[in-house]
Amino acid sequence: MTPGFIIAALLIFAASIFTVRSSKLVHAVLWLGAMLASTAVLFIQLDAPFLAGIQLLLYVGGVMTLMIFGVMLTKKSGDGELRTESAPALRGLVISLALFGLLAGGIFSMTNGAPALQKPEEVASIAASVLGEHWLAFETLSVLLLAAMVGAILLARKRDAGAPESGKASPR
Amino acid sequence: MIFAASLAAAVVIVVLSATALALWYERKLAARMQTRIGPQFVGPIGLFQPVADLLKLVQKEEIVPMGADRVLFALAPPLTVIFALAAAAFVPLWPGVAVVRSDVGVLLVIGFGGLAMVPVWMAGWASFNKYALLGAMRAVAQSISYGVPLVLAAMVPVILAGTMDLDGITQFQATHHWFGLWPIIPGLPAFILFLLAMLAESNRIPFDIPEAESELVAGVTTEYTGMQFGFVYLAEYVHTVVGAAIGSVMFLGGWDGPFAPGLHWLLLKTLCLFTFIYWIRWTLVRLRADQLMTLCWKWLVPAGLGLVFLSAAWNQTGWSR
Amino acid sequence: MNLQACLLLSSGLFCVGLYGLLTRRNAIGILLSIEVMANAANLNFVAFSRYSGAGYGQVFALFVLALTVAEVAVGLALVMALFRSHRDALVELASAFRH
Amino acid sequence: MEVTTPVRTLPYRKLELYEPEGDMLTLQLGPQHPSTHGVLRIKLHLDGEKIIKAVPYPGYLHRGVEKLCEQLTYVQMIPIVDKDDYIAPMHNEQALVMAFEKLLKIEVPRRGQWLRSLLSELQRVASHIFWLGTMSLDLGGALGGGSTNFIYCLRERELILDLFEELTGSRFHYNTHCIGGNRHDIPAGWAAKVHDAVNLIRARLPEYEAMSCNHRLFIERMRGVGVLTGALALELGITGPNLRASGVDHDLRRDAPYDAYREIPVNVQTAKEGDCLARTHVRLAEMRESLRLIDLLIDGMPTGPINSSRPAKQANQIKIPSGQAYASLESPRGELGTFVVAGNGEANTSPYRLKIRPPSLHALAALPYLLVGHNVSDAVAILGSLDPIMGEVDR
Repeated sequence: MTPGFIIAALLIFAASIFTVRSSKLVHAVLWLGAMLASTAVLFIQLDAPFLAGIQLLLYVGGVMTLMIFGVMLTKKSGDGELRTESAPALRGLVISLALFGLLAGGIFSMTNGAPALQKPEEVASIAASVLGEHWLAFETLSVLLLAAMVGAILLARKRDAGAPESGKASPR
Repeated sequence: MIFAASLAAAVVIVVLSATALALWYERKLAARMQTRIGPQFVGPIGLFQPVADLLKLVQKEEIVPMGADRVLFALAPPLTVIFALAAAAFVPLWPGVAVVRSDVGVLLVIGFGGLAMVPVWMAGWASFNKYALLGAMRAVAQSISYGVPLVLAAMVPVILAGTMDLDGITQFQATHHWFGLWPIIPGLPAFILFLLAMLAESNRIPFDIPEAESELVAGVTTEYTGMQFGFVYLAEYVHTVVGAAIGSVMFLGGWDGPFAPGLHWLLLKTLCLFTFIYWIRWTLVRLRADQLMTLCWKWLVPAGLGLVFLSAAWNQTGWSR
Repeated sequence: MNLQACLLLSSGLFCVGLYGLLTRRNAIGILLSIEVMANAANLNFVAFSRYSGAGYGQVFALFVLALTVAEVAVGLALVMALFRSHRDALVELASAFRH
Repeated sequence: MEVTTPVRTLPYRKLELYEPEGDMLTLQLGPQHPSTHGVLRIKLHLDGEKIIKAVPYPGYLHRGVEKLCEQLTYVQMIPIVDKDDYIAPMHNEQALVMAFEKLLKIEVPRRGQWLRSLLSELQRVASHIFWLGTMSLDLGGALGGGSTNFIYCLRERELILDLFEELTGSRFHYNTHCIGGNRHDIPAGWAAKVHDAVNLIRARLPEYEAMSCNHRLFIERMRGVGVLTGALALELGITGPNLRASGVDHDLRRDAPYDAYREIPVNVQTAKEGDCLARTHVRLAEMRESLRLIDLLIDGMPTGPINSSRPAKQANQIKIPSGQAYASLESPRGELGTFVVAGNGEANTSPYRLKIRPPSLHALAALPYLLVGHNVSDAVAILGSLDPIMGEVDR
């Protein structure tokens, strides 16, 4: 339990709570960004700097940007306060606390004690692993990304609402 | 640890003072290009003009517009500076020395570059101003688009050198000529691509669309006053200075050069790139938002993909080993 | 720092995400909660990889990252479609997609 | 006679189809905006960044010049109308005195006519070169390449303003035209200076073209943007370079010649495309033509008086009892006309009504048609390319 870990963990946890509780969607997205960035810090502490870089680049740079676009394009919801009714909030709290208790119990009753740190993985070995052993998963993932891209474009494509009133209305 | 901390402090001070100098230098340069004289009254040949500017900005009243998101509004400008400075930590100053040496330095630098978009967007959103909002939209779209060619261009030296460590890349260049020179086919186009993408990421003309002052008044900075504006302004220059430094590290051999110690060469190369960027700035007009996207997705991204393939092929031949 | 601390953190994170998933009504809010949960999973992968030395953890985490990007893209596209037709992004409205 | 008004469809798209809170954003471009060339407000309805409706609201610079002229004597008006089109004051003065001369049936002596044409062409060059600078500023921004070109262009305009200063004693609001001719005759050695200035500008023009209309980025921003068809331009009463860029060959200097243009033929410059780039090309070609005319005018300057009588010494010296007249000339922005109805009160020293027809106002009328479908960046380019001067629009 290094101080660095404690700080990062507290940051991550606080940011995640704010992410799910913020009444403004914009703030929630920014808290998510803070959480992802502090997770990247934790990754560095766990000797996974490559993953930390990817996390910054892809998550904070990419996913955050997408979310921001989502918030801006659905402006009405972004502006307004997000209501959370008390009954579902209570229900959610109970369920998640119960799950947490279950998981924590499991973690604390780990039989083989605390395993020691192993040699950190090198970037080159990750690359070899991704493109060697897991090439099929890698290729499938690329197909999935392509499918997601096409699907997203199709879903979000806008029907032309603003057609001119008549064919030659615009002098252009 | 203490060495790293003092080095970090030194780098922050050096980058900030270099930025102040760069401000003066840019104003002089622009003035020369425009048949003007430029700053000349504050200090010898106007050298202390940035200090005067700073003093002026500090004593100005800071106005928060009604309806603005106060927290985000106040948070955004310092964050822009911090993110812009963070990338400077990875620049290898002389052989084997950087504030932070990381095996994946390239990735982290680009990651921090991409992060700089977040406070810009925060500023635009929090300002409660339509011009700022449009500017923020443009900034986000531009950043996410130009991140792709930036990564692709950065991949070329990474593939050729076989490492993502910035210092390792420079060392490789020192022994194999620079990537701007050899191998010239993926190297030089990749450098140009990197420069273009970097200009777009740091919102320089001809890509300064988020703050296009003839269209969006001042884009995301419209509502900022006093030192808050100063921070955004500063971050812009820090971003450019650091970007030029990274560019010279990754493509122009960084600290490598004869006769003089490494830092001199790094600074000289950074200055050359910086001059080039501002030469472009004071010469060209800006593109339109849709033309920017067309340029990115139809030309730069395919070119970047091609360059990555080429450099991989070059690596396979083993000529550069 | 030890494995248990990491696991505790990630399970806490997962439960926070679950809480958000159960309570948010806005579709983007739900997407955000899912991101929190995915991040918890990633943390687990990295932590196990670090302490077991198996080496696949980071690879898996990479795949998860790519998957979440795809998920967010499609999810946001759905939100956009929802917003276009209903002028709001509450999930209850999504039942309209059946028609 | 039955008047038929052509059926003109509205350029706007259906706003009802847009949710006011969702897709649509209303952006007030102006009245305080760096690129509105003064104080103009354009209400833009945006879908994302695309303009779906644009409504210009002029009037922020209204100073009541026309009403003021009803109170002033004929001599007092000339320095007042100087401030209308503050980029080309020479033409304002001349259009005004031409109307009065028409009423009074005064013929300006030949040297006076040539001098007027010379001043007019010099002013045209100054105006167009200033326009090129502001156009670059609109495209490139005050903190970029645009400002470099702007400063270069201003440097060249200074040459012409220096010439005017030497001739009239003032750099901008000259008050040099008077009823019946001109007030200031050419000083010694001035002609050589005019030649020098013209040669310098002519030599530097390729530089500006390299930075503007021959530059790839500039062309990309201008080509195909804001296409104004000739028919629409004629219908809206647009004149000048804006009209000529739309393929309509019309220039008052040739079609209704006045002053020295009766003796010197003007090559009218036109373009077909009608977009921003065509307007740029037409203005630059006109600038070259004006430089050619200046050389001819200064070389062929006849001798003799420049005024049909001595300039009026007293404000109420000139009296016009009755009648009405309209006189117009080709200003850098198009047909600048003055319509005057004489006879106000007993003294007959001021007009009953005076109306100025500014070409810029008509150019602004095209904005709702040109802006729709383009985005905000283009709006700035289109507005700039029409070259409106708000002082003249609002008067």
